[in-house]
Order: sequence, then structure tokens, then C-alpha cells
Amino acid sequence: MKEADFLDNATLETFKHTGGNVLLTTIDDVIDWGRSNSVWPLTFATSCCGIEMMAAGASRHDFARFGIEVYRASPRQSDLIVVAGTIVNKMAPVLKRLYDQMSEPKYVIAMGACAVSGGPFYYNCYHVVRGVDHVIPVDVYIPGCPPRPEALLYGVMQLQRKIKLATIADVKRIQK
Amino acid sequence: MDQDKLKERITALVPEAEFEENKQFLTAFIPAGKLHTAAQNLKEAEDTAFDYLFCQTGVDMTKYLMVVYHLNSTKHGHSVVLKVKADDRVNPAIDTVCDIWRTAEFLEREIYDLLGIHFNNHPDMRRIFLDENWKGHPLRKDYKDEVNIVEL
Amino acid sequence: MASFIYDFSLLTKPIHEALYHWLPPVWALIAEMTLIGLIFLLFYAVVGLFLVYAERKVCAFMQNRVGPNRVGPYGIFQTIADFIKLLMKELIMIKNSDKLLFNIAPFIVIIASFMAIAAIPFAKGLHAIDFDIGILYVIAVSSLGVVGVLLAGWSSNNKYSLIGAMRSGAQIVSYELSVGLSLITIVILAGTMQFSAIVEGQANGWFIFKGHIPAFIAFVLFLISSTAETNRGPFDLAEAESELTAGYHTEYSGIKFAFFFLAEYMNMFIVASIAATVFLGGWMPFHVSSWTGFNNIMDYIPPFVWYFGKTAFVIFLMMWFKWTFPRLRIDQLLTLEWKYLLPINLVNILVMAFIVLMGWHF
Amino acid sequence: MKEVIHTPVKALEEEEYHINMGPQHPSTHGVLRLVVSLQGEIVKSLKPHCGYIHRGIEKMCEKDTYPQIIHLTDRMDYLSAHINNHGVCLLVEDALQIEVPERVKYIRTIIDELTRIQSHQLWWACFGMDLGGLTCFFYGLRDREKILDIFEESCGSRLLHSYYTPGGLMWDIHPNFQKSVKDFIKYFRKKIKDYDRLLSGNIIFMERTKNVGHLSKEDAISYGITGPSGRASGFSCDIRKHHPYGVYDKADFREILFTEGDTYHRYIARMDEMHESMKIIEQLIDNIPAGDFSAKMKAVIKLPAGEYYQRVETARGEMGIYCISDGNKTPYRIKFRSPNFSNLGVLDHLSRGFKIADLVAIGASLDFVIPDIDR
Repeated sequence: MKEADFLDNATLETFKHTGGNVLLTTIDDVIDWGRSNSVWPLTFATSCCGIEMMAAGASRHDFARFGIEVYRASPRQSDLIVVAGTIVNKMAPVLKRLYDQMSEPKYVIAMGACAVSGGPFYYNCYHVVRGVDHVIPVDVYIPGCPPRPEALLYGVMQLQRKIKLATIADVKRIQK
Repeated sequence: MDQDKLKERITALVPEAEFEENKQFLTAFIPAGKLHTAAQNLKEAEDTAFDYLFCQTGVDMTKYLMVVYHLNSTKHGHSVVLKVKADDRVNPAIDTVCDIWRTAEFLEREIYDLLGIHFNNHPDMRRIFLDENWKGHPLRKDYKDEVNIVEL
Repeated sequence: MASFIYDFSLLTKPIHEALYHWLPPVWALIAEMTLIGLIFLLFYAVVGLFLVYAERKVCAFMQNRVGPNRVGPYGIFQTIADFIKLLMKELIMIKNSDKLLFNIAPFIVIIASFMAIAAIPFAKGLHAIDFDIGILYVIAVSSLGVVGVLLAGWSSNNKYSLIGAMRSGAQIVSYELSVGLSLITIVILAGTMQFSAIVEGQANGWFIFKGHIPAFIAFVLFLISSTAETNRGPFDLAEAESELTAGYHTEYSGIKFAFFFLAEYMNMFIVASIAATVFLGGWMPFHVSSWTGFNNIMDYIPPFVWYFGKTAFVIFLMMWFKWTFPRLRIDQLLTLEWKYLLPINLVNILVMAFIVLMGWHF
Repeated sequence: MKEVIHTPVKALEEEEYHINMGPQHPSTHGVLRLVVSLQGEIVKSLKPHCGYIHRGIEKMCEKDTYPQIIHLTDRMDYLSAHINNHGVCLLVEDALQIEVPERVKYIRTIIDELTRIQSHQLWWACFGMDLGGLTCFFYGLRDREKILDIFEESCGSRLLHSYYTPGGLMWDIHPNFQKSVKDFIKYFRKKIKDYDRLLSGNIIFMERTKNVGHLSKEDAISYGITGPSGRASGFSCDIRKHHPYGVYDKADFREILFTEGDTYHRYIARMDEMHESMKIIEQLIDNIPAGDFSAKMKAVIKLPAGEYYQRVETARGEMGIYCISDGNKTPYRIKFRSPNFSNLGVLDHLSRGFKIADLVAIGASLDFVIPDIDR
């Protein structure tokens, strides 16, 4: 994919605050560079999409190239939770708890139709949460059932773009 | 044993058994009270030796609830289907067979969870999939859930 | 002998003398210590960052991947990005945890590894302090790290952490023996516990070659047991990701977790450099007796290149273990130590003592 | 500290210590939750808690037509997606008494076996990872990609294909299919030796798995443990042999049977099964007859009233589909007898008296796919 196409599909960068003093913006840039290039996901997968997530980490697609290498099993040490698969009513409180256990800053990717909207289990189903954004805030949505590993890589790259927009002011606002 | 012999065998064991015709397997309705003894006998007797319960299903037939046992003998290779009715829709109860076939322990919990059939003498009769405080049993035909189900 | 150009005491001695000349002795000592401390801190950071990167690339190589390659050329800034991220991460205080111990544990782990590095000679005349009981000191200090691990596991108020800490305790207490005994085998051969003297003793041949088979056995035993002591490779039971999520540091986040992470790599570096110093001749070049020309060429390679080269080789071996073998179970781990490594070690010492007594070594 | 020292040792031993593995835990392969009571590191008892991915597929099926059900069976045991589809297709075809073209049977059998191989590859990858050998994970997934390429070429997707339809296939196979399958077999025959070198022959691996989690034949039958796990205990339960479907009756293959029934033999059984699958594919791949890729079907499929039971052999064991039809285009009740759900029941029995590390190894050797347990 060409760089131009990658930047063309959204207008994320237009939201970037203009102004600010040189010192702070430089620090912002450094921190954002660090954060965006070192997104450690939580080892968490509920169903089919998890297999594609594993495939994305494996030899052919190799997540690690982007610095997303270290899958941490402990939520305390991870930055990103990839909700790969259906979230059901019984799982929703657990997911919320996992999200709460993660340390700031933390990001969420909703991977696959189930996590985005309930997917094939939207109708006639008594136990499925229709979209993980009912439970935790989502940064990037990746559609597909299941999305290909390339789609996950693309989603993560979009997340990196999003992280690069953060400023120290934002962080303070969140903590308040 | 072929189907006719099995039929005789089961009739001798449970005289009240009713047989359904034209099925893939030999199918017999057993009264709920006699299920446990019949099952025990069918498993332990040398000539039947139904040691493998390969499927146990709860069905809501609207008038009554039904549990279907698919049995197979790994020794002789023959199969039989036992069906047991639970007429009471409010408090249905059937004897457990999990002391005979261990696999029934989980299957019965599933049936209890989704259809609300209580199994007597089961060691751990709790819901398996849904929360403990979930209301109703989803696989029943009259199950209504305005909150969770989006009808197509 | 290494030619005098590479004698670092020529560099360090004037600094030392100048400091004592200008300042009163107490201040000179303090200034010297601060200087050395700062240098080590820098060294520590650089080695840590480099080792994490190296491990990623080595494991990627073993696993048919390319590893990090987007952050800087060949991904060399990857670990710096990780470090910045970890530095800026939220530190979570666990409710119902023992606050003091919880906070202190990562520092104990990292200080223990920091202390051990002081005794290691990097090149001729380039070491912080040259104890005459250097080996004893290193063995003593390196086992302090387990206190930190135990405290971390205990204070986190998490059952996985506790199990991980208990495993780590049992593991280090037993493997400490093998590490010590395998080093003592060489001490018998060298006749000294001072690192600089041990290195000097290998001027005409590394101990792994000089000491016949017992030295080689001691090297293998040291590799196995030191891998276990650093909680790495097939012996990473204290972390055991598939069993205990993250073991003793399950509850740590941000920079405190980074300390544990870094300490693991630094311990690996220390262990590798001890192995390089004691068995592979430290900064001594590779010499073959009677090949004078060859020996002279070898002498022109600076000693720290030799030193880091050998250390890197041992580190690569340890990484190779880690990415090849499945993990042991706790009882097998202890069986391996008490039933196999320890008896072999004891016999090995006897054999070595006999060889030295008879003067059969080179 | 003082108190602990003065307490009698016996009192300490009697205390039970529970740990909670899951729902988010690396070794449960999904969202299974195991509450383990421990004594030291030894597992005293274990209670599985399921339902963290219970999606109510059986209830949904009551509102869906048969072709729609196929898409839901994909998502149960996603690693045996094709075989699950095959089960539903066979059920409908048998009920309507449709004779599918011979070509379809061949293609279905070959693709089923490819599915089995890729599932076992993933299992091998995860098994190695659970035992601490991370490199296995990458080796397994590397080779799995090759099969996914073949699937992608012919079926159009990587994981959930829904390629089979009642009466045949969605579309014909890609012209390259035969060549790429043969290439894969050639490639994998070489690579599977790496698997043995990396894990099977490793001394640590053998120590970890031999004599761990022994399952007797009687228990295997009583617990309904099917698939490679059951066959490692000597329970001859291969549906492909006993109730052949597709063209398994035309292929010559061995049912892998062991009597030891420990973790190691469950491992070996799966490894051998990969070899057998390759053998089946090799026998069939050159003989795919020409013909239609689908039989003629009505636009709306209605099963005659009655009961149907169809069994297929997935990568994890016997999958049964029990369907009660009342003559409508949707089933009255459909029940999936999933192999994983039965296999889960034995985990408590197997892991008692072993250590946590063994529990992980036993769990990995039973090869759970959690959405198939919960459905």
C-alpha cells in the first residue's frame, strides 16, 4: 500500500491540536513515538478471531516488525487489548475487569464482526453482547468474520496513528 | 444384536416400553421411573453392553419435555435410542445416569441449564453455561427474553 | 601476552592519581565512586537495551521471522521505544498488598545484578574493584536477587505470584550450589579466586582447554545451572507464562516491571561474562602455543573485543537454549539438580583436584 | 512468621488453596475457567466453569434454515470448520435422499483431511507453547499457512469457509487445487521431521508428558472421550472407519490406536494422524473424477418430519448432529454433540494428583476449542 493511500482514508490528523510550546510538543512527540512503536497486546482471545490474531503474530505476517511483539499474559503489563471474538453476557464483566486492571495508557481494538456489533449472533441470540463498545471504549474497529491478519496489521497501524495524536494535556484530562 | 432382538430384550426389561418405527436407530420410550434400572441393566448385561453414551439431548416437545439418550456398544457395535418424558413442565425431574456413564455429568448439567430438567441424585446440579441468576431456560419453546433477543 | 597498548590501567591510573592529587582522599574516593557508578549506569542501560534487541532478533531468527524492523534501521530503536513507553506507563498500586515490600522488590533485584557487575574485569586494568575473593563475592551477590523475587511474589497478594516466588526460591537455593561448585573446579585449577589473576593465568591457554575434560564438564554444568539461576530458558518456572500468567511479577506494571525485565537480561550478561572470564579466558586473546605469528595477530585485537565476543557467544548459547527447549516441571528441575548435577559436580571437583595434584594439566 | 512455624504441619496441609485459571489465561486456549484446588503445587480437584463464550447456537438454529445453519457450525469448532459443515450437509442429504456427485465426495474428503492436518498443526503449535517451547508455535503456524493458502484458493477464505452446501459445493475447486495439494504434501513430509526433532524427541518433553494424565480405556468410553485422545487410550472410535462417509471407504488408512493413554501417547496419536491424513490425500488427489460440483437442489430445503442423527469425525473427535424436524424449512430442535464438551469432563479425573504444570500439559493434549464446548 502506498503511504498516500494509507493516510487518505481518514482525517485523524486534522484533529491534532495546533499550537503549544516547542518543549512540550517535542516531549509529546518523543512519548508518542515510544508508545506507538511499542504496543504490547494482552494474550486474550475468545474465539475464531483469536486464531487469526495468532496467525498475525506468526512467521508469515509477523506482528513483531511493528514492535507489537511481546504478548503479555498479565493485563498490568499490556497496552492493548485486542477483543478477538464474541463477548457474551457472562464474559462482559470479566472483560471490563481485565480492562480496569490494565495500566494507563491503554487501547482497545475490536477485532471481527462479533466484537464490532455482535456479527452473526446479532439476531435471535440470548447471550451475546452486541458490540464490545457496550462494555469498554474502543479505539479501532476491524470488520470481518474473521478479519485477515493483514486487516489486523492495518488496524494496528491505524491505532499507531491515533496514538501519535495524543498530547500530555489529553493524558491529564483523562486522569481527572 | 439386531434391532428385533434388542427390542425383545428391552421389552423383557421394561414391559411398558413403547417403540417408534422407521427410525435410524431402534427407539424406545421408557417411563421416567424405570430409566435408571433399565440403563444400568443395559450397560452391565453382557449381551447388550451399552457402555458408550454418545449423545444426550433435551428436547422441548411443547406438551412435554423429553430427554433422548443415544447409546452405543463399543463391544457389539449396536445402538439404541432411549427416550424419557417429563410431563411436568414446571418442575420436571428425571433420574440421573451420570453414575453409569460419566459423560452424562456435564451433558445433564447442560440440559438442566438450557431446558430446566432437574436430574435427581446428580452430584453437582448447577447451571453450566449461564449465570446462576439467569431467569428461564432458553431452549424451551416458550422462552421469551425481551431484553436480550433481537428478533429477525 | 597482550601488548601494553591495550593496558587500560594506563588510562585509569592517571585519573585515579589526578583525583587523589587534587582532592582530599575522602572526596577523591567519593568522586571516584560516583564516576564509576555513572559509567556503570550508562553501561547497564546500553547493555540492557542491546540485549533485549539481540534476544528479539535471535528469537526471530530461530522462529523464521524477521523481528522488529520498522523502528529505525533494522529496528534498532525498538527497545528504546519500549523503554520510553514503560517509563511513561501508569504504576498501579495494588490494594491489600504490602506496600513497602512491593515497592522495594524491583530495586533489590536490580541492585543485586548491579553489584555483581562491579567485580568483572572487562579488559586489563578495566574493572571497578579487584577483590582477591572475586568469585566468592560474585556468587554471594548474585544470589541476593532471589530475595527481591521472593518479596515481589509475596507482597503482590496474588496467588500466581506467590507460587512463582516459591518456585524461584527453591530453584535458586538448589542451583546456587552447582554454580558455586563448578566455579570452584576452576578455582582449584587456577589456584586463586581473584578475577584478574584467573584471567592472567589463562595467558597461555584458556582454562576450558587447559583443564582437560573436567573443565569442559564444569563449563557445561555452569551453563546449565546459571541459566537456571537467571530464571531463563527451559528453567523459567518462576515466570512460566503458560502456567502462572507472568509468575512473580504478574502485578507489576510500568517501570517496575521494566526493572524485572532488565534485571533478567543483566543477570544473563553477568553470568555470561563470568563464564567467559573463568572458562574462556576473559579478555585474553586466543593463543596457540608455538604459533608466534598467529598469536601476535590475535594480540592486536583489543581485549574488550575478545571479552564482549566471548560473552556474546555464551549469551547466544543461552538464548539458543531458551528458544529450543520446552520448560521443565518443578520436581524435575530439583531432581536434575540434586540427583544429577550435584553428584557430577562433586566427582568432577575430585577429578580436577587429582589432575592438579598430579600436574597433568597443561 | 512465628505463628506459621509453631502451627503443626498437619494443619497446614489440610488447608485448601484455590487458584482461578481463566477466563483469561494463556493456557486455557480461550475463555475457559478452571477453579483448581491445590495442595502445594499438586492439583487436588478441579472444577471447569464454562459459558464464557456460550452463544446459544442451538437456539439460533431453530430460527435458521439449513443452509444458514452451516454458517453457524463454522463458528463452533473453527479449526474443523469444513468437517462441521460436512456433518450438516450429510444430514440434509441423507434426509432428502440426495445422491451427491462422486466428484463432490472426493473433494470433500480431501478438504476434510487438509482441515484435520491444519488443526493438528495448530494444536502442535499450542502444545509446544504450553510446555514452554515457544518456537514450536511459529513452526506450526508457518506450515499451517500453506494449507490456508490452498483453502483460500478454492474456498475463498482462510478460516471460516462455509464451502460445502447441501448437495455439493459452493463452487468448483480452483484448477490449481491438485497441484498445490501435492506440493503441500511434499513440503510437509519434509517439515514434519522438524516437528519430531524439535519436540517429540526432546528429553525434557518426554519427561514432561510420559506417564502424565493416564486415561484407561474404560474411563475413556465412560467419559465419552473421542478423537485422538480417546484412541490413545485404546477406544476405537474413528467414525471414518466405523461409519464411513465421503469416500473414506475407498481410502486405505490406519486407525491410530494406543493403549497407554497418557499425555505422550495423545501427542503421538495426533502426530501419526497427520501422517495418515497425508496418506489419504495422496490416494485420492489423483483420482478426483470429473463431473458436477453440486447435485440439483430445491431452492428451499425442507426436511421431512422425523429424527436424524449424523456423525462425523472432526479433528478433536466425534461430532454428532441430532436433528428433529417437523417438516418446516427450519429444524424443530438441533443438537450438536461436540467432542470438546465431552472431553472437558475428563479433565478433573485426569489431573488429580498431578502438578499445575502437568495440568497445563494434559489440557493441551486434550486440545480444547472453547467455542465448541460452549456453542
